[in-house]
This record gives sequence, C-alpha cells and structure tokens, in this order.
Amino acid sequence: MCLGIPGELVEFGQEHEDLAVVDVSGVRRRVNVGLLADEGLRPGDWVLVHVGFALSKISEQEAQAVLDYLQGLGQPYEDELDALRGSDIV
Amino acid sequence: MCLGIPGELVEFGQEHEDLAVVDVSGVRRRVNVGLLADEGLRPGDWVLVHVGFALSKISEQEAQAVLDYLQGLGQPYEDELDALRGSDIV
Amino acid sequence: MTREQQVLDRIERMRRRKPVVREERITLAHGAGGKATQTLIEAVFLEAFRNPMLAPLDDGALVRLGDGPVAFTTDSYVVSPLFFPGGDIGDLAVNGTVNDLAMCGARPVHLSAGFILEEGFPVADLRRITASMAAAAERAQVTIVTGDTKVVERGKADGCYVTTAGVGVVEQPVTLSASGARPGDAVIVSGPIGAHGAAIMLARDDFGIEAPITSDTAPLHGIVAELLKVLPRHVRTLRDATRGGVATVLNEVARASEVAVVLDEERIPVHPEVTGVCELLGLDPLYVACEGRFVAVVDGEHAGQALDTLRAHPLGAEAAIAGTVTADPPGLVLLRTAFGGTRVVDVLVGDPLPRIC
Amino acid sequence: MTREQQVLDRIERMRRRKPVVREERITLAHGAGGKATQTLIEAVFLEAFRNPMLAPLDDGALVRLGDGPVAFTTDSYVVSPLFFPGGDIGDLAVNGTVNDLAMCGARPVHLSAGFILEEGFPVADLRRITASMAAAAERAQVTIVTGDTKVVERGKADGCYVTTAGVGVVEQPVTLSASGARPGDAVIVSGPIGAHGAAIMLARDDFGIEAPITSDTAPLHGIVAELLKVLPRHVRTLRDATRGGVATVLNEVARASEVAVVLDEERIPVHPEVTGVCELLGLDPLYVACEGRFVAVVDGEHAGQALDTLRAHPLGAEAAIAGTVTADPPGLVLLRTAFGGTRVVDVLVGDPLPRIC
Amino acid sequence: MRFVDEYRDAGRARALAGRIAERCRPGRRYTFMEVCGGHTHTIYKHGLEDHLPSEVNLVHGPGCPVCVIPMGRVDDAIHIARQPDVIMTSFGDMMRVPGGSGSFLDAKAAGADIRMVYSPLDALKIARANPDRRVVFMAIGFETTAPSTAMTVLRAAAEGLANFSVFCNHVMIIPAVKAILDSPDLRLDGFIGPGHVSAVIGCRPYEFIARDYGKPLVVAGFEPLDILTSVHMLLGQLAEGRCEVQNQYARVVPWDGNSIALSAMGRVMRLRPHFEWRGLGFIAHSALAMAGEYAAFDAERVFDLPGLRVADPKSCQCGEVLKGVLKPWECKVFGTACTPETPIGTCMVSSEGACAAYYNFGRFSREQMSAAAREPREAGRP
Amino acid sequence: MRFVDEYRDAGRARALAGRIAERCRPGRRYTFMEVCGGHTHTIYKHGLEDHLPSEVNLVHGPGCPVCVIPMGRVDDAIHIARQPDVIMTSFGDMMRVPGGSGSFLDAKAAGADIRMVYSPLDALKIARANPDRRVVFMAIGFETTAPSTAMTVLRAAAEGLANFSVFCNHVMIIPAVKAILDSPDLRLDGFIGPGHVSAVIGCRPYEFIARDYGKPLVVAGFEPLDILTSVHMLLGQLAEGRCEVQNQYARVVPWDGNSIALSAMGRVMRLRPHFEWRGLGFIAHSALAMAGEYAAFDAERVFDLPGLRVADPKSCQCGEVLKGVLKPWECKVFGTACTPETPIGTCMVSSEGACAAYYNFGRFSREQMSAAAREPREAGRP
Ligand code: SF4
Ligand code: SF4
Ligand SMILES: [Mg+2]
Ligand SMILES: [Mg+2]
Ligand SMILES: [Mg+2]
Ligand SMILES: [Mg+2]
Ligand SMILES: [Mg+2]
Ligand SMILES: [Mg+2]
Ligand SMILES: [Mg+2]
Ligand SMILES: [Mg+2]
Ligand SMILES: [Mg+2]
Ligand SMILES: [Mg+2]
Repeated sequence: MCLGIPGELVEFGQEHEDLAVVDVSGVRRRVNVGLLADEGLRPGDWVLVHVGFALSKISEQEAQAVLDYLQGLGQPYEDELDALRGSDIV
Repeated sequence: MCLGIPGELVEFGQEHEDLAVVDVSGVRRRVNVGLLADEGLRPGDWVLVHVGFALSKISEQEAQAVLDYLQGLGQPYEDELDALRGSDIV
Repeated sequence: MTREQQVLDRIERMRRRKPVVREERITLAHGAGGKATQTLIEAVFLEAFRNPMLAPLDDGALVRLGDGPVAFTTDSYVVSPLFFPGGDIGDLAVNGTVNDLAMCGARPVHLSAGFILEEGFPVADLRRITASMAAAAERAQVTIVTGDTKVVERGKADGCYVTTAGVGVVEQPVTLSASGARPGDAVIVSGPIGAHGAAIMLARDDFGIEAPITSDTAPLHGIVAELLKVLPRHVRTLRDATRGGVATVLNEVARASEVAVVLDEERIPVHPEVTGVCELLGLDPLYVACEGRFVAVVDGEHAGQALDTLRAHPLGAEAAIAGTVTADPPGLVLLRTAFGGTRVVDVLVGDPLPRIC
Repeated sequence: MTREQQVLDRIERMRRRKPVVREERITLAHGAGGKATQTLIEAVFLEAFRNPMLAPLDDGALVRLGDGPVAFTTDSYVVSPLFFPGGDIGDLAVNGTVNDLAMCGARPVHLSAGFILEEGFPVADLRRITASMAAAAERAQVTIVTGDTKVVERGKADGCYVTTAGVGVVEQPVTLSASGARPGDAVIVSGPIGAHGAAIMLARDDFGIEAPITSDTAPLHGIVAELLKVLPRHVRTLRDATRGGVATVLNEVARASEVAVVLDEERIPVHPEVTGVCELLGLDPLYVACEGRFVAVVDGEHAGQALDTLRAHPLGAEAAIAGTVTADPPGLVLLRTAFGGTRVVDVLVGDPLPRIC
Repeated sequence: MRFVDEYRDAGRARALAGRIAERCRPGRRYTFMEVCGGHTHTIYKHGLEDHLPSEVNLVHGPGCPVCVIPMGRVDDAIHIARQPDVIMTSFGDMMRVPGGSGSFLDAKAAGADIRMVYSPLDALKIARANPDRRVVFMAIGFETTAPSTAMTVLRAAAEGLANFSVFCNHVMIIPAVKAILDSPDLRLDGFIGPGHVSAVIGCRPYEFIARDYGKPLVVAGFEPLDILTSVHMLLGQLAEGRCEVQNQYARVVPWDGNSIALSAMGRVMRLRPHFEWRGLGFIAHSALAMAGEYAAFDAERVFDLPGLRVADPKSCQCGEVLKGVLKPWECKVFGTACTPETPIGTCMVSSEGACAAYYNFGRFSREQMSAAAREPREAGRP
Repeated sequence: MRFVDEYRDAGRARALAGRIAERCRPGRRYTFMEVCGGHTHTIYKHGLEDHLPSEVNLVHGPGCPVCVIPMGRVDDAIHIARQPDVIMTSFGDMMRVPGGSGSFLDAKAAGADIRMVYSPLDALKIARANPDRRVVFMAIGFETTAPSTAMTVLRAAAEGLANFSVFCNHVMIIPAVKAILDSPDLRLDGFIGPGHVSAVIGCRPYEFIARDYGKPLVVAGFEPLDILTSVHMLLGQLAEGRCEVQNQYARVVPWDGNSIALSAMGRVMRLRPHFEWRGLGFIAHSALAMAGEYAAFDAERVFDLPGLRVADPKSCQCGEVLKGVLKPWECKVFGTACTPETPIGTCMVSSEGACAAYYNFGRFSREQMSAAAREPREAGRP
C-alpha cells in the first residue's frame, strides 16, 4: 500500500504543469508532480512515485550517506565479499 | 410476413381476459384474442394466429366446403391416387 | 437454350466462383452454419491454413500419426441456454465431437476439453456440466484426457463455453467423404430431424412457445459402427446434421460430389411438434439442427440393407431413405414436395436460430 | 519440535488435503493459474473426469492411439488485447499448444482451431489473426487440419477467442512428468522470464505505463528436441512457464515430486524493463507469465551439458541454472534472495494480471 | 396439422391440375397476379407451378411489406436504433433489409441493440423489463399486421408505459393494387387476392377491381391447394365471362372483415397523405402513421429523424418485379450481384420477396427440375 | 535500479549483520516493531531475518491500511458498488478483503462493476470517460496516500466533474502508534518508523514517542538494507542509552515533511472524531473524512449507507497481531481456517499484512529453510 518506487524524471508534460514522465529501469509512466511544486524539479531529478504521484524528491547526497555509513561498517568484510561474489559466477 | 397459422384454442388466460393458449400440433403458445372479442370463443375453437394475435375464427364448415369442391372435381382420379399412395410406403 | 436457362447457368457459374467475404464485420450469420459460414471458412480459414487435410472441410481430419490413420476434430460449444430439455452444453460438447469422429469412420477414443468461464458463473452449474460430460463420455466410451480453463470478466462470455477436440482410431479402411456421393446412391436420414434446434429455441423462451420437444443429442459412434461393419465398402458419406440442418449437409455433399440430391419431402422423418414449431415461426425443418442424427449416402443397391441395420439400433429406429442422388443438375439439392412439386433446397442464408450448439 | 514447527506441520497437512472449491461463483482468480485454478481443476474437473491419463495434470496427455504413444493437449486463448507487442492471439494459440506438446516430449504434428467470434468483430482483424496462426504453424512445422467457428451475440465475448488442440508423436522414449524431479537435480530456466505477461499488461494500458517490452511467445519444440536429443534420459520434467509463471510451475513440480525446489534469485534471468514494471506495480516476476520460456528439471550431473545445449539455440541464449532440487522440505519452493536470505515461494493467490493468454 | 395438411395433398392437387388444364383455352396465355408475398412463398415452396399448365402464368405482386419499404425509412430506423439508450425490436424479416448504408444486421454488428421479436407484444414485454431503456417497435406489414400493432399500443397506453414507441411503417394493399392497375405496362387477367389482409378488411374493398377495371379477383388461402383452387376459380370466371370478387378462403375471411381490428387501427393510426413505396414511388393515402392522440408512442415524434429519401440503386428493377412486369430472373442483376446474401433490392431479402423465393426455391427451370426428380426415383429405391 | 539495488546487496548485508550481532548484549532480547506493512513485506520478501541474530525480534505493527479497515466499511463500499449506475474503483489490495458478506471480488463476480486502478487519477479518468455513470474511488491508506486522494479531488473540483466521489477511509498512523503504546500487554524496545508516511508528515510527530514513552524510533526506508541499518541504529541508541527520533531514510524523508501534501489534505479532508480500526477498536481522531466544502465529492453524503458495525469473527486475533502481541502463527486459525485464499482476518489479505507475509514467504522456520538452501547448492551446480 505504501509502495513507493524511485524514478528518474525524464520529461515534463504538455497537458498541464503537474504532469511529468518518470523512468524506472526503462519503464515510463506519467506521474503528477503537483506535490513537489516547491522543489524546482528538473529532468534528471529522481523522485519517489506513489499511486501516480511524485511524493518526494530523492536526495542523492543523503542516499550516498547511508551507503558510506555501511561502507564504514563493512570494511573488514570487503575481501571476503569479493571472494564470495567470485564464486557465484556460473 | 402475413404468415398465419391455424391453432386450436385450449385454454383461456388467467392474467387478463384477452389471453388464451393455442395448440399447433402439440405446440402451445399464448396468444392475444382481443381481436375476436365478438366471437364468443370457446376451447376447441380454431383460430388463425398472426404475430401473437388471433386474427380470425376458422369456420370448419367453410373449410369442408373447399374440400368438398375439390372432392367433386377429383372423383375420377381417386382410384389412381390410392394406387400411388400404396406404392409410397417403404 | 432459353433465355431463362442462360440466366440460370450464369448464376451457377457465379456460385462456383471463389467465395469472398464482403462484410466488414462478423455477424451472427457467419456462425449459423449456412452460406455466410461456408464463405467465411473458405475465404478466411481455408485460405490462411490451406493444406490437403483441411481442404475437404469434412467433420474432422484424417491424419497419419505414427503408423495408423487417426481422425482429429474440434468444435466449440456456445449454446444458449446452457441447460435445455434433453441435455446441456456438457453432453452436447462430448456427443458433438464423438459424432464428428464417428462421421470420419473412426472409433472415438480421447477427448480434450477447454472451458471459457464467465466471472460470476455458478460453480454448481459448472459441476452439473462436468457431471454430464463425464456421463456422456462414459456412454460414448471415450476418455477426457486433457483440458484447460480460462475465466473472462463478467460480460465477456455467456456463462460457459466449452471447446472439445477429439481423436479416434480408424480401424477398418473406409473412404468416407462429402465428395463420395454418386448417381444412384440413396440418401438415408438416421431419424426424425430438427428436434435439437427446436428444443433450444423453446428453451430460450424468446417466442413464448411451449412444446414437449427434447434435444436429440446422442453419441452416434455405435450406430455408425454397426453400419460400417455391415457395409464397409458401400457407405460413401456420413455427416451429422448439426448447424444448418439436413439441407446444409446435403448441399455440401452435392457441391463436393458434383451431383444432385433429390429429397422426398414425405419420406423425411419429422416429429409433429417440430413441424408445429416450424410452422409457427416460419422455419423449414430441413434447416433446423440435430445433434444426434446423421445423413448417410449409401450405394443404392445396398440402401435396404443399410436401412435395416440402422433401424435395428435404438438410435435409428425411425431411420428413412429420404432421397436419392442423380447426376443432374450437379451441385444442387432438390425436393419433391409432398404437394407433388419440385423445388430447390438451397444453403441457409442468415441465422434463424442463434447459438444452438 | 518447537511450537512454531508444530503449527507449520499442521498447516502443511492442511495443504495436502483434498481441495475444495468454497466459492459459489467463478471469480477471475479461478483463471489466473494459481491456487484457485488448481483447486477448481482438482475439485471439479479431475473429480468429474477422473482417469489415469488426465490425473497427472501435465501440459498434455500421453495416450496410445493404434501403435504408438501420442501426445494430446488443448488450450483456450482469451488474451486481451488481441494484438500486443511481439504477437497476437493467433501465434499465441499456435505456439501455446505446440509448446504443451513439446513439454510432453512430443513432436507437434497437427493442430485444430476453434474460434468463438463476437458479433461485430472486424473481419480484417480475423484475417490478421489467421495469417499469424498460419505463419506460426509454418514456423513450428505443424498443420492446422480441422476447425470450427461459432459466433456469439455482441457482449457475449471479447472479439475473438481461440481454442487450439494439438496432437504430436513421441518419437523417442522419454519419461517427462512434473513428478519426476529428484534431489540433486538442477532447475533450468530457458530464458528471461515475465516478458509476455508484462507486455500484455502494458498493451492493456490500464496503468499508463510504457516500456519497450515485447511478448516472448515462441514455439519451443525445436529447442526442446535439441535438449532431448542430447540428454534423452536425464531430463526429468519440462514445463512451459505460462499463467502463474515460473513460481507456479515449480510449485507443481515440488508438490508432484515431493521434493523442495531451491531457487537462486540472482540466477533467475529477468530483463530490467520487466523488473521495472514489476516494481512499479508491486508484482513479483516469478509469477508473471511467459509464452516462450520453459523450466527444465535435469539430472544435476548433466546440468552443464543441458545448459550448453540450450544456449546454443537462439531461443535459449540466456538460459540459466536457476536452482536445485533438494529432499526437504518436500512440496515447497524456496528462494535464496539476492539479499542473502531465504523465503518460501508459494503458489499464486488471486489474479494480478487478468487474461494474459 | 388440421386446416393445413388437407390442403397440401398431392393427389387432390393432381386431380385439380387436370381440371385446370381442361379450363385453359389452348394457346391462350392467362396471367394472374398473386398480390401477397405469402402466396409467392407458397408457390415456390411447394413447387406449385409443376401442377400448372404452361398456359397459366403467375406474376408476383407488391404484397411483401419488407420488399416495399424505402431505403430512407430503413436508415431512419437504424438512426433510432443507434441512440445509446434504445432497444430496437423488429420481426426477423427486417434484419437483412438494406438501407442507404447497411441493414439492421450491420447496425447490430456495429453495436446497436436490435432484437428480433415474434410479436409486437414481445416488444412490450422488453419495454416492461427495461424501464431505463427506450424500446422501439419497428412496425411493418399490411392491414394483417397493423391491428396487432394498434392493440399493442392500446395496451401500452393502458399500462402507462412511458418507454415504448412504434416506428410505424404500416402500408395498405388497396392503393398499391390500384397503382398497379393504373400502370400502363401491365397485362393481367386476374388477381389472387391476399387472404390474411382480407381477414381484416374483408372482400368488399376489392369490388372496384372487378367493377371499374374488369378484372376478376379470388381471395385465396395460403396452402397450395388454396392457390390452385383460386386459379381454377379465376379460369372459371374467365371461361364463363364473369368478373367478380370471390372468396376461396371463407374458412378464415369474413366477407366484411374484422370490425374490432379495423376500429383498433382507426383509433391508434391515421392515414398518411402519401408514402413512398420502394420501386413504386409515392402513393397517396397508402400508409398509416400514429394518430395524434398516441403521439407519445410515435417514434417519429419521440426521436429526431434524418428523414432523407434515398434513391434506389440504378441496377435495381424491383419496381418492375413488384408490378409483375418482369420475372425475377429478368432483372439484370438477379443471382449475380443481387443474391440473398448480398441483396441489392428488397425483393431478394424476405423469403416472401419474389426474387428471393425464385432464387431459393425455383432457381432451376421447371423442366430440368422435374426431369431430375423423376429420373432416379426408382433407381435408388430398395 | 538506482536507489534500489544498492540497498539489496548481500555482501553489505552480511557485513552489517556482523555489526548488529556485535551490538547485541548476549542473552538480552530486543523487540522492535516495524510500524509499516511495507516493512513487513520487505522483511519477508528478502528473507531479512536470516541476517538478524536471534536476540533481535521484529514484531509487526498496524501500518497496513487494508488490515485495519473494519468489516462494516467494506460492506458499505460494496453497498455503493452495487448501485446500478456505479463504477467502484479500488486499489488491487482491497479486492479480496472480506466484509460481513463477501469481498469486492465476490460482489464483482455477482455483477457489481468494480475496477482496479493504480492511481486515484485513473478513477478520475474513468469518471470522465463514463459521464452517465457514478464513479466512486475507494480511498484507503495512511498519510502517504491521503494527499494523492486530496489532489485528485481538487482536480475533480477544478474540472467540475459531477459524477466522481470518494469513499474516504484514510487513517493516520500517530493515533494508532499511541494506542499501541498505551496498550498494557506490550513490551517493545523501539520502533522502525514508517518511511513513506514520514515523507508527508516528516519526523517531528514522532518526538513524543521518545520524549513521553521513552522509546527510540528510526524512520526507515523500504529496502532491506534500510531496515537492517535502522535496527543497527536502534541498537546503537539502546547501547548508548539514547532515546531519539532518527531519520535513516533522509534521502526521501525531509525532517519537516511535505507542506504541499499536508495543506492539500487539510483543505480537502477533516479529522473524524473517532474511527474504528479492525482489531484495535475505536481510536479518537485517527481518520479523515471529506471536508464539508467538498461534500459533493463525499460518497458518504452522496449515497445512503447502511453504516452497520460488524463484529470481527470470534476466532480472529488480528488485533493481537496488529499490536505485535502475537506472532502470526500464534493465532489459532493461522494457516488452517485462515489462509490467503480464505482469509478470516484482514492481516491475511494484503501482501503487507503480517499473517499473509508470514504465510506466503516465511512459512518455514528459519533454521529449516537455511538448511535446505545451503545443503544442495553445490551438489547441483555444474
Ligand atoms: S434481382 Fe434484386 S434488384 Fe433485381 S428486382 Fe430482384 S431484388 Fe430487385
Ligand atoms: S491468522 Fe487470520 S484471523 Fe488470525 S490474526 Fe492472522 S489474519 Fe487475523
Ligand atoms: Mg459434423
Ligand atoms: Mg464439424
Ligand atoms: Mg468438428
Ligand atoms: Mg460438429
Ligand atoms: Mg492450459
Ligand atoms: Mg503448459
Ligand atoms: Mg497447459
Ligand atoms: Mg494445454
Ligand atoms: Mg498451455
Ligand atoms: Mg464444427
């Protein structure tokens, strides 16, 4: 129900200002961006899509912060990981 | 379009006075007898049915008259006819 | 040659031309089994799938699988109503395919069943249909070995459609085909005609008509086997007289065999109630469907033997020799009327009875 | 045994009980290929028609006709829309039945075709469908030898439904069955999954989604023949992953063979656009239908050889070993997630995608 | 069947045929028009001409209501049927009648809700069952059928049904016969009068035909022996120099008709000043419209109609066939461009149309058919 | 996929799992509630518990809108759907939710026109395309979804669409969490906060949880690494004796939420004085109704509703599951009488319901599944 999917804004709509098109892995859907009217959205921005509306603009910086946090935690395991990944290739 | 079929009145309707049931070779249909309200119809009477209405009460006497007319014309052929009919039985 | 005769010859030439579908859209006539159906089949299906096994457009195809000849057929059933006096869509679907195999001279062995169900269809009705299919299969000694089920949204079907396909083995060499009739042959009808179509029409209750008519749906493999056992080499053609009735089947024979079929109105068995329904609605019983009757074209010299054999079987008790095959005029069915006249019995145009099978 | 384990065991016993249809009316779920479909088939169809050839509920039935074993199958096609990127109902109907025969280890030979047309259906669309059936038949080297046409009133169908049945010859002795999987076997998926279902969903345009996805509909008899030629005795099970997808097929295998199937999420081939559609709509690609992909269960020791054989065929270029068969827990499909966890992959409940085939 | 089988007896027919032949003066040609399409149908269906000597020539008249409806009226009916809330009801005969752009069957295939009924009362039943739809009855037919429509409207009015109306196309036989009698290119010796029309209007309305035009007329029943008998009666009048209206069908037709039927028609309908007949053009006072009192049931007032006149196709010779000037097969498109599947003219649509009857039942010359029917009979018999 | 695959990496998960295990005090049991059903779904779908040490126990909260809708509201919705001119539109999740007498799916099979939509805007599209029908949107969902409904109503109002209305069942997460915190039978160590609700309401509304109830809360994203990270952060707060609201999902959740979304909700909707939650009973100020200004779009005013309260089945223990008191399998009917095909409680319907998630994805004990998944891996590999 609260399913939200990150998508990249690729186009703004002709029909009315709130319409835009997002791309999710090559899949496109029209979304309403009216809830993000304050965000100065531009093509290339990523948004979270929920029931046909863009609910939130995704911050790349904050996204990276989580990954950095994990990176910091995980360093000792990296070598082991690489080894594991290698063995998974058929 | 002007198709009319002789049927025997077998029943008068419960629903309203104009409704009756006719029998055609064992096949029954509800017909409206409103057009023959003057005829004092009774079960056993034959009527001509057209598009769900009884259009005319059939006169047995007149029906027989035609057959008698034909009978009169055809007498010389009767023997031949019987012979023919006999040969038709498989 | 008279001018009238010239006109008639020109018309016959027209009728033999390659059929063309002129309509832009499918109408009910395309499913009625008459001229429009034939045109659609020849101009669209045969045209697209053209191959020698399909080309005869017989009741089923004779194919070779491994060593022996096998008969293969299919029919879709869309009858409305689903349940009617004398049967339901279930036994109809089994008997119909059993009969098409029997008409190929095969012993029906296995059936498949594909169901298209409408959302909202009562499960109890489905159970009733499958029970009657099972009973019909047992009666016909066939097994339903594979199947499929689809469900479509409400308003995209009419409760339940069933498509059966069947395979049968051809155990003795017979050559049966619509094109096998020859002058001098006799045309036999296996029993009173038109009961199925009339029963469906009454069950539909569109016309407010009631009559004690039950569908004639029945499996014909048994009676056909008897006939072929007695006369393996003298039966030319077998056809079950389904959509389009006896008239349509015989037109197919006349056309494929390039002969004339001459029927004798007085010898065609019709139950009086069926006649009554037809009179009331302005229909001709020759065009009304049967689902348990067939037409056999038999060598004239063995017609009596054929008739005796059929009459000895419960499903053939009222069988009759209804006509003969002559050379001229090729491609036509004629009827000697009870009144002593003669007329053409053409292929059905239009659709007097929607969805009888 | 923990209390949780006791509960879980009790549930498994429940699940193995005879299925019962509780609903009074057919719902779309009964046609979705998941639990409701299985229940309907087992509780209604199998119950009514019970016989040893039908009982395995494989893609088709193996029957004896005359001398040799013959495969026989049917499917009805009700896909909406009729035309979609990558195909239409016509090639779907041919390929689907060809594939069910191929999954029985048979060489598809002849097809029948039953059409249910809706009054008003454009004749041009029918021509387009029959042309694509003819092309598909030619590609699959099968002949459409018999057929039937019915027309129903407007509002009683959705343009055109097609039911095909097929017969094929079994030329080399193989024993393929959903019940043939054994611990140690490998589970191979013949290519990227879910493209057909995703393409249909987009073509239906209910969700305003666009993506360059085309249906994977294709005849699989060729690639299957290659596989069986190389490994006639080491292929246990073949199933085309149609309605209900790979997850449903594997649940059938796990249940019939009383084994567990353990899938490896990272090894299951899925095209990124299909993943994208599934993410957007909250679907799992494991349940999305394919019409040109199959699952093969192969002796573990010959899995590499099987994979090489499949990859050498154009339809198998992206084949992958997606999982393995283990003894415990019997009857279940498990998934090692890409995240490193494990979960159950159950049979589909409900109907995420109406009328994909 | 009572009142049916007795009149289809081959033995009686053969006997009568002998008497008919005796009444013909050798070399003279007797041309009789059967006014009613029902007669045309009977003639072909039973192969009646096999019993007629070559001197007797039957020509087919305008008495097929389907055959005379002009294309513009069909288009109007389809226009009504296309309104989204409409259920159009019609007798089966109308389904394939071509208008300027297609038939009811085509309109139905394209989405209109058009249903076949057996009786106008069935249309009423549909109206009761569908209170949220407007149900229209496509009323066609001669005086035989008009009273049934009138009775149906009276019932609808009594019930206060607000969603039922009638698209009235009822026509009247007398003006049509008069138009034919006034046509210069016609040579007729007598008329076989329409039996079921006469059950309503009686026999008096035909008297002017004998009196003013000097043509005998026999009101005939619809079984083949009825028609043969009528031919015998017409030949008798001619032989004896009489010129009368006779009633062969007295078992059904009262000399004065059915007064209840006539008064129902009179209440519900009114005469149109003129009406177009396909092939015959406009004929004054030849058709009925709904009376003003029943305007609420008059589809012509309930709906906005295009009301366009559509010219008949150039190749169509239905007019000549309807007037009996041409035999069906003499029309240039008969059986080639115009067939029951692809009718150009309306006479090819109804099984009572002369062209359709001839095409379906009589397409081979009598000689050829009789030869075929004779030849193998004994051969194939066991 | 960007912003997805990065957070599903098994290697990173294993590294993080090690850190989580290190933060647990051996023998102590840490119980965290994931409030949102989306989290429940993620946990089971990815097999996340395989990465958690046995000390960490996740319990599932009330954050599945489908799971908390009371039967009476479903019945009301079906009542609306049954009106002859109505098209009911709904998210797919609602289709199988049982009311007192059947679900939407049953009503649809019995003839109601009920259509699945992806977005409330799709319902609007259906309303525009069917001007002669009344189109109703079955609005369910937390604050995540309510703004979309509000924006849709604003657009309908701007267009002057007269045949569109909303059956509003939007609920609010804070009152539900408060009800759980006030429930005496609960023992929780912290909350995994709902990420997408928070994208609308921000993080401030949770501050009372830390301040007044002394429970830490981490607003979490929906990928499995987001949840694992949040668990790590909660363990960190507990280890360090902190008690705060933290935002793990800052890439999507602004601390102050989305003011446009909040103001759209504020314009179109109003707080209900109380609302029934399935299993939890009536909770004050916990749901939204349409505001008076938008009464024309309020299905509760447009239609007469039965509005009956239907008691939950006796055997149903959804309330305990929603409060995290019982694990799904501890419910007496779990997996036997109550399954996804035959749900007794709503937690068995939505794939976000705890019972359904557990039944579909996690029905085997972790040990057994891991064993199965380990054992044959190498055996079958070429
Ligand atoms: S053949 Fe056709 S066009 Fe010619 S008169 Fe007959 S119906 Fe009219
Ligand atoms: S098993 Fe069913 S009744 Fe029990 S808590 Fe779960 S959903 Fe509710
Ligand atoms: Mg047949
Ligand atoms: Mg057939
Ligand atoms: Mg067949
Ligand atoms: Mg058949
Ligand atoms: Mg199938
Ligand atoms: Mg299959
Ligand atoms: Mg299959
Ligand atoms: Mg199959
Ligand atoms: Mg299949
Ligand atoms: Mg057929």
